[in-house]
This record gives sequence, C-alpha cells and structure tokens, in this order.
Amino acid sequence: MEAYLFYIMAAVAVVSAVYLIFEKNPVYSILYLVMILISIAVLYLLLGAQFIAAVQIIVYAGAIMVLFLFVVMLLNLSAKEELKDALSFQKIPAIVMGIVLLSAIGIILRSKIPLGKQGEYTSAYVHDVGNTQLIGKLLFTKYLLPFEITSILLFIAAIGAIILAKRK
Amino acid sequence: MITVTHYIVLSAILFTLGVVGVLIRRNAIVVFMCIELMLNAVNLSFVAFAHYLHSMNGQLFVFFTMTVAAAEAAVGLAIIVAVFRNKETVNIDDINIMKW
Amino acid sequence: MVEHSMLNLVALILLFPILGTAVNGLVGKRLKKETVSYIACGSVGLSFFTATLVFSGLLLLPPHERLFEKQLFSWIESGSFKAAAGLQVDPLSILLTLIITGIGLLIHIYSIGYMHEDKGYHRYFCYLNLFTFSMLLLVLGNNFLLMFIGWEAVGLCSYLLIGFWFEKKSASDAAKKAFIVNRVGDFGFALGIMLIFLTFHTIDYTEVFHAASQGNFPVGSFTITMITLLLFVGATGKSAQIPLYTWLPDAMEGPTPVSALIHAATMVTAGVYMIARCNVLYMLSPLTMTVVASIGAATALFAASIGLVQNDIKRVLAYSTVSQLGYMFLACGVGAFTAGVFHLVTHAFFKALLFLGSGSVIHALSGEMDVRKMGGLRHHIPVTYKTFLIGTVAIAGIPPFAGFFSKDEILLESLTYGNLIYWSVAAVASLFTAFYMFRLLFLTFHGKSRVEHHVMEHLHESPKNMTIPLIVLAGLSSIGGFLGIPGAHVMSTFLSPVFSASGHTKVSGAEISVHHGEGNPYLMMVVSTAIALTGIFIAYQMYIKKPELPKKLAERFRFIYRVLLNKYYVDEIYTALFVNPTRKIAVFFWKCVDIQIIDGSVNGIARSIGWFSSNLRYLQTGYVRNYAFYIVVGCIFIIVLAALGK
Amino acid sequence: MDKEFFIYVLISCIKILIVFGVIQFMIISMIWIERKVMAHMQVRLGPMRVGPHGLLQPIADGIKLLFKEDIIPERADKLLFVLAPAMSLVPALITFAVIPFGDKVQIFGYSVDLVITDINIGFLYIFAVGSLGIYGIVMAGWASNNKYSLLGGIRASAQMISYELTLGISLIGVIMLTGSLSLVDIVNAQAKLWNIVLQPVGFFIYAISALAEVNRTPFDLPEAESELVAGYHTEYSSMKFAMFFMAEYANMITVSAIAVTFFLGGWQGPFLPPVAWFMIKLSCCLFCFIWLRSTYPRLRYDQLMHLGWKFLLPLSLLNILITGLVMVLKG
Repeated sequence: MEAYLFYIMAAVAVVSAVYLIFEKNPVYSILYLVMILISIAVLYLLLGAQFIAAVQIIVYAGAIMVLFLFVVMLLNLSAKEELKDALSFQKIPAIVMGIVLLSAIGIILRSKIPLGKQGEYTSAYVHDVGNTQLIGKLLFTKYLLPFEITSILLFIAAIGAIILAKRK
Repeated sequence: MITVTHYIVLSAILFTLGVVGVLIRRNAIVVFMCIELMLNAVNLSFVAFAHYLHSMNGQLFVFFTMTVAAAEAAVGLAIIVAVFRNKETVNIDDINIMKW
Repeated sequence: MVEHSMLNLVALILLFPILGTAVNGLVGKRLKKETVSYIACGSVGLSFFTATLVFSGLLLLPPHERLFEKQLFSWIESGSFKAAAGLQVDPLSILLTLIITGIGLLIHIYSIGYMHEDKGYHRYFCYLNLFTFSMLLLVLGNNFLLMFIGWEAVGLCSYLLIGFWFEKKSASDAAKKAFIVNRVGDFGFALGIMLIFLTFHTIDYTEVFHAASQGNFPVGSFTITMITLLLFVGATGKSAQIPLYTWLPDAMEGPTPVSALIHAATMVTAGVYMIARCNVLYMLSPLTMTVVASIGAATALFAASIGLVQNDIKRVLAYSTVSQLGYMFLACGVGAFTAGVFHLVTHAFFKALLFLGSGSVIHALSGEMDVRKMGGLRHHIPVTYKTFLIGTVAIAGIPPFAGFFSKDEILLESLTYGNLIYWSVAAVASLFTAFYMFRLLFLTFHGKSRVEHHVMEHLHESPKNMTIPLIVLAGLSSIGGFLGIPGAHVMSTFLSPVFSASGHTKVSGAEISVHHGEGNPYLMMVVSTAIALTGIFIAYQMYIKKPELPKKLAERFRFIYRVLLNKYYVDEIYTALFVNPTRKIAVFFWKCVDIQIIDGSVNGIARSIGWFSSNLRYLQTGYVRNYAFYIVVGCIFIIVLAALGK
Repeated sequence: MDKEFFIYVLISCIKILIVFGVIQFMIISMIWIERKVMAHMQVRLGPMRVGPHGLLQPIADGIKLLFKEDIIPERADKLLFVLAPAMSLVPALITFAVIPFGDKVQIFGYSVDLVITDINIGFLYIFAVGSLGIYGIVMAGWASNNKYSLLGGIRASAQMISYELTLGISLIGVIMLTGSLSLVDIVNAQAKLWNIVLQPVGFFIYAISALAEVNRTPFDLPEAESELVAGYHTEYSSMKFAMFFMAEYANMITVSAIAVTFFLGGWQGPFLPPVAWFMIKLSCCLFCFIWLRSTYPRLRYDQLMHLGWKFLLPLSLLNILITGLVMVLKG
C-alpha cells in the first residue's frame, strides 16, 4: 500500500516536473507545480509528517502558488514566450549538465547513504504524542530563536514587497 | 519496502529537473517556480531523513524553509512586477543590464 | 618616615609639566596669554618645588642609602624582555632635576617677556613644558629604555622649538638638520641599549651596573667597549661633539630662551649625564675612555677656535657651548665624572645667563644679532650688561666665579689622570674661551656704537620678567663655584655614592690631595687664572685699545681667518661627503627604483589586470541563466571531486 | 486483506456516499429554500408552478441546465475551462471528510464514528483543502479569456486569500481552549458549554470571514452582476455553470458545518439524536446566509479589503492574545 502510493506520487511529481519545465504556458506550469506540491505533501504524510504536509498545502499550494498565479494574470503573460533566445546555445548543455548532475548524485548514492545515529523520535512515539504537538513544542523551546528570527524575516519581506510593488 | 534511498533518488530527480528548468527557461516566473521546485526537492529529502533517523529536526527545518520560501516569493514577485512595469517584460534575458 | 614621603613625591615632578603641556596644547589657543604663561610657569614652578622637597628628602637619608627607586607600573612585558616605568632618585638625578626645573623655571619666566608678541605663544609654552617633561624623564627614569624615550623626546622638542618659526626656511632647515644629525647619534644609542639587553638581559640601571661591577667583565672587554662606544655615539649627537656637533650652531634659529634652555643648559648635557650615569660601564673600557677624552678635548679646542672669529652673538655662544661640552667629556674621559658634572652645573648657570643676556641684547636691538652692528651698549642696557659681564667672567674662568672652579678642576684632572696633551689642549681652549668671550663682551657693550639709527631709537632695557631671571642667574654664576672649591668638596661628597661603585673613580675630589699633595691644585689655579687673564688681555688689546688690529691680523693670516670664519668648512665637507651622495642616491632611488621599477611594476600589474579583466568581463554576460549554468558546472565539479574522494 | 480492513473500507465508503448524497440533497433544497425565503422576505411568493409551492423547481432547473447547450468560447483555454468547475467543487465537498456529524453509533455490532475520518490535524486539513478552492475560481476566470471573468477571478482569489487568514485565526482561540486539532475532540469538549460563549469575538470574526470566504452577500463582489456581469462564471453555461452553483452552496454548507462544529457544540444537544441536532444547527446557519443576503447591501471592493486587513485581522489577533492571557491567568 505504502509502496504503491509512493510510486504513484513519485511518478506524478516527476512527470509534472518535466511538464513544468517544458510547458510554454506559465499558467499550466503553475498548475503542474501545484500538482508536484500536492504529491510531495502526500509523500510527507507517508513519512508521518502530517503537520508539514498540511503546511505544505496551506502555504505553498494555497498561498505562494496563488501569488504566482496572481502575478501571471496581472501581467497577462499568457501563452507567448518570447521567440528570441539569447542563450539558445545553452539549452543542450543545460540538459546534458542536468543528466550529469543526476548521474553524479547517483554515483554518490550508490556508495550508500550513511545514516547517522537514530534520534529519539520514533514513529510510534510521534504517533502517540502527535506530530503537530511535537513540532509546536520544539518550535517554542529548542528552535525559539530561529522561529522569532523567521517572524522578523517575514515582516521585512512584507515591507519589502509592499515597497517594491508600490507605484511611485 | 520504501527506503530512504527511494526518497533521495526522487528528491535528486526533482532537484535536477528544477536546475534544468532554471537553465533553459526564459520566463522569470517559471524560473522562480523551478527554484521553488528545487526547494521542495530538498525539503523532501529533509523529511525523509527525519523520518528514517527518528528525528524532528528535519521537519522543523522544512518549516523554516517554507517560511523563507514564502518571504522569497513575496519579495521576488514584487521585484518581477516592478521590473515588468519598467521593461514590459519578464524575460530574464532582457534584464541583463548588470554586465560589462 | 618623612624623607620617604618626600621622596615618594618624585612622580609629581614629571606630572606637572606634562599637565601643563596637555592644557596648553589642547586648549591653549582659547586661553589668554597670561593664563597660558601662568599654567606653563606654574607647572614648572610646582615641579621645581617638588624637586626641592625630594632633594631635601634625599639629604635626610644617610649618604650611602641615597638611592631611591619608585616603581610606577609595569610597562612592557614581552617574553624575556621586561621594562618597568620607574623613577630613580639619587644624587646625580636629583641634581640634574633641580637644574632642569630651576633654570627651566627662570627661562619660562624670561620667555613671558621675550615671546610676548609671538602668535604661537601657547604652542611655544606647550613645547617648552613638554621639553621639561622629556628632560626630566630622561634624567629620572630608572632604566635605559625610559632614558631613551626621554632622549628621543627631547630631540623631538628640540626639533619643534628650533623650527618654531617654521615659516622661515633657515629655521625649518636648521630643525631638520638637528633632527637628522641627532638620528645618527640616536641610532648608535639605540644599538647600545639593545646590546646592553643582549649582554645583561635587563635594562634596569641598578641591575646592569650591579652585574657590571661584579667583575664578570674584564676591564677592556670587547662587549663593554662596544656598548660604551655605541652609547657615546648617541652622546656625540645629543651633546654636539665631533663629528656630530654641526647642528648646534644652526639651532640658534630657534627663540633665544630655547637656545638657553635646550642648547646650553639642559638637553645638550644629556650625553654627559648619560656617561656619568654609566660610569661603571665606562670605567670598564679604557679604550672608550680614551676616545671620550680625545673627542672631548678635540671638540673643546676646535669649537673654541671657531668661536674666535664668529660675528653672530648667538653663534659665538653656541660654539662656546660646544667647547664647554667638550670640557665635560674630557673630564668624563679621564674618569673625573664629578668634575664633569660640576662643570655641567656651573655651565648651566652661566651659559643660561649668557644666552638670556644675549637674548636681552637682541630684544633691545629689535632682533639684531651681528656683533659688528653693536657696541657701546653698556649704558643703554645696564642690567643686561652687568649680568652679561658676570657670565663672561664666569666662563672665562676668573676666580671666584663659577666657571673658574669647575674648569680648573677639569684642567687639573686632565693632567693628573690624562696626559700633558689633554691638559695643553684644554689650556689653549681655555685661553681661546677667555679671548672670544671678552671679544664678544667688548664688541657688544664697549667701544663706539655701531648700531643703526632706526634701531638706536628703540633701544631699551628689557622688562622685569626678563631681567630678574638674569639677576638670579648672575647670582648663581657668581657663587655656584663654591659647590666644588678644593677642600670643601661639597659636590664630590654629594655625588660620591653614584660614582663610588666604579672602583677607581674615587680619584675625584677628596682623594686628589692624598695622591698628589696639597700644592698642585693651587698651582693649577694660578696657572689657569693666568691663562684666562692672558686671554682677556689680548681681547682688551685688540678690541678696546687698537680696534684696527683685528682687521690687520685677519689680513695677515688670511687663510687661517677664512678657515675659522667658515668653521673649517666642516659643513661643506659634510655636504660633499654625506649630504650630496645621499641626495644623489635618493634621487637615483626615486627616479629609477621608485618610479620605474616599483611604480612601474605596480602600474604594470594594475594595467595587466585591467587588460585581463577587460577581456574577462565578457564572461559576465548579464544573463542570469548563464551564471546559473556556471554554478551548476561548479556544483558538478565539487560533487565529482567528493565522489572521487570517497 | 483481512476482514477488519475490508469492513473499515466498506464502512468508510458507505459514510462517504451518505454524506455526499445528503449534501447533494441539501444543495438542491437550498436553491429552492433560498428563492422561497427571499421571496417571502420581499413580500412575494417565489416559484409556485412546478409542484406544490414550487417544490419541484430545483429538479426542473437541473433538467434545464442538463439539456442546455454547453458553450465553450473559442479563444478559451479548453482544458482549464472544463477543469475549473470541478476544481472548485471538489475541495468544497472533501472538506466534509473531517466534520463530525454525530456521536458514535452501534451498527451490526460495529462501533461507527459518525465522521468520515477523525484525523489529529483536522483543523489543518480543513484549511489545506479550503485553500485549494481558489484555483477553480481563478482558473475559470483566466480560462474564459474574458476580462470580466479574469477580473472576477482575481477579485475572488484576493478576497479569499485575505479572509482565509482571519478565518483561520478566528478559530485558533477555540483550538487553544480545546488543546486539540481534531474536530471530534473539539465537539466533545463542548458537551457542557458551547464555544460561542467562550469565544464570542472569535465567532463574530468567523461569521464575517466565512461570508466573505464563500463570496456571499454582502461580500459577493467577484460575481457582482452590476459590476462584473457575473464574474468568473460569465462564460459558463449548462452543467459547468451548475457545478459552480453547487460549489457555492457546498461551500456555504461547509463553512456552516465548521461553525457548528467549532462554536455551536456540533452534534451536542439534549433529547434529540445527535445527527438531528447537527442538522438543525446547520440549517439555522444556512438560513442566516439567506437572511443576510436579502438584508444587506454590497460593500465596495476597497471597503472589503480594509475590513479584512485593518479591522478583522487585528481584532482576531487581539482575540488570541486575550484568550491566551486569560488561559495563563486561570492556569
């Protein structure tokens, strides 16, 4: 069951990713990316990370991608992608490099992924306490400082976005 | 049995596709999305490792990455909008005045 | 212990002048001239007062315990090198401290009147206080490094004060000359201190002298000879001895009180102080002693002979200073440190007096310095004349004035512990001294007035704050000699703790009589008085009785006259030997090495980088994707490296 | 597969079918009820011809829509044009998966939860799914290739993003009181006291936000006839239009169900069976939607945004703050 779900979602993600990069229409690209995000969210669920899965959907699919969609629509960048390509010579090497990169990663993976020592949060334990509760607890204890810094980051980003997008 | 390797391979494939997308696409928004794809690929490996290592740190890291991604999207898209207002384009090849 | 509480005040002696420097230097510009002078004089006055307290504290101690060290703080500690900032009070240092602060105070007071119209008033007093501080540091420091700091600082102050009127090219040139010539000497001095540290592994006076007097070093050992010779090189620079004396006459470009303070009374005696301080080391090296004595004698004669024909009132005094310093070194060189220091003291009195007197004359004549344009001034400026007369008599060596006793003692010692050559050289120099000093006196104050008319109209006696120091100094010049009259030995007894450490220095003072009997010193007195009187007589003959005689003699001995007038062409020789070659080498380095090789290579590198980058910039296409591509290539490279590394 | 699992799947399927059927029925009846209620509020009769008191009117409408010509504009993006209604309807329906509509019941010796699935992140699930509903509207607007549609779509998505925020935050007070993200836990916690008493401000904010979230009057700007023709579904006709219509009503039912679950005690109530209580409360909420529609005028767009960002958002944050303070003080 788990294996089937993994393979299905993986296939959906990879195929969508291929479409994402070769799709001419940015709106479709966005939808493919949403599909990737959802399939990855499902994979998160498989990995027992319910909270992250939900946040993935809410933040990524629900907010960030809608923002993308917004911009695409606002700027009305429909189907036409400009014909002239200043870097057309780079296309083939880019794909080749992608393959090389993948094979390089594959070579690394062949030499077995070193799993470090196991932590204390076993699946059973996480299930008992609740994934969300654990993350909440960690966020407000061990990761309090990064959490606060994140809030500052978001604050600054909000200000920055407003200032950038403001018409003079 | 799905092992961590499966997830890492998937993550690597998605990451590489993201890289290729950044290299070959000219639409700034699509390039941006490819970057998001790369981020997601890495997030996936984080969660996978977290799961197989019985650790929460990976998940928290993903949480922070998402926050950063949100901030990045907001600012990045604002920049794209600002650029579009000036140059009537989102083709990143036309935004190349930062050169010699 | 009252004496210890007094001695503990020693740090205050240093504190007051530096405070004065700070205040005048930082806010002096905004203060009234009066306030500036009160601060400056007040600080030195307080310093002098403290010095007297410390002195009395020292006197309360029994003679053999008169060595007090006050550790202030640990200054430098680096590996085995340790230098503490500490002060040392002993008879020698307190004597010099009293002179520095006492005469310094008088000169400060004198300066109030002399510098009154100058727009750099606060700057002048700031430097003057700084000088006082530096000199006190030099004298009071308890190790060689502090002495070196003081040594360099007085050099700096000297530079600043000689070039005080820096708008005048001759003044700034003279300042530079003084600075550079002093550098030569200081270089040797610094090397000497380093060698001391290498040899003794400490730079503390007490430890060094203790180690040296333990007999670890044989008499005439090479190391000690090197150390003492190097230190002496420093002394020749600072105390204007052959061959580094040329800066001192030129230093007369500074304000006259400065000449009095620095170039007569205090700074130039630093070399003598240093040798006296290091007497233990010097006594271990007969060769160095010989060198010191010979240089001293030679300088005494040489400078005196130049002084015979100079026409600038301050230059005559400058050469006389060089000459008198030569006497002191001669004394030191023959081991008569007490005599040297004694002469230092008396010289400080009468030379300060003479300089200040000459300053008064110059002041009266609205800046005229050429003796050929003076004459007959004694009725116009009587106080100056009388005090100047006392100073002249003192330096000429007429009993019972100060110079007589000290010079007489040096003559005596040079004969006793040196040889006939030293004595005869010193005697001739003494004759010259008497001659040129009275020549100066006669030309300035006697005879017919050759003063220009418009100057004559403004002729006036100096104000009170200038004449009072003159009177005080005249008093000191008159009676100062009694510190060391044969039989009483006040000076030698007081100083004996300092010099007793080095075995046979006991020669000076009391023991003389034991070795040579009573008659000899008195005979010597008669002889030296005769010499002085001879000099005065000749001068009287030439400049009062037959004023045309000098011109005739100059015609007659034209060559000698020219040589003397041109100071033996030493400056020209130095210019030819050192200055011009150096300049040529500098020009060569500038034109060839600096411009062509160094600038050329720097510019060449810049130009080649510019060329390279102007081509390389085409890599920067401005296309983000292009950059991303390079990043990917780099990542792949790193991954492959990591994979291969496994 | 073992028997337990088979029965679990079977029961789940039955529950899904029942819920789906009930919602379909409610949507259909809502259409009739809305027309009748509004008509009576405006002192007229509403549909009367088809069946007694026009009861069969929705069926007639459905048949009409089914047989109408299905027009796809020529310059439209065909794939998305077709997909958009489904993308809009599906999220509205699957939200129900976590909403409990009754207590445990015993059927054939099996204990069955009257909730399709009780997950411990129910609250997050609702919002995850809810946030996807925007895509249908935006896509519909964009794919129609019509500027009114596009503007309507953009307006709708902007409005929904803005109010989703306050919607979520208004519920956090309840989450804090309950200490669980599971909706079943939340309902169980209201056995004695409804959350509306403890969280009046939260309910107030939720009610306004929910109205805006489902684009109902007075926040129906995306589909305002007087401004944007009919907004994002201008170009839609036939069954696709019906699906948007269903989606809108399904959304209404969903937000009402959430309101009931979070604030009004869910299925808790005396005398009557839990399911009945749930339905009664739900009906009341839905009635309010109709009531408001016939009572209030429409807001201007900038007023809408100001209300959301400058009033409701700070207020909801303040609500959380005060809730937290009170909880800390009470220990």
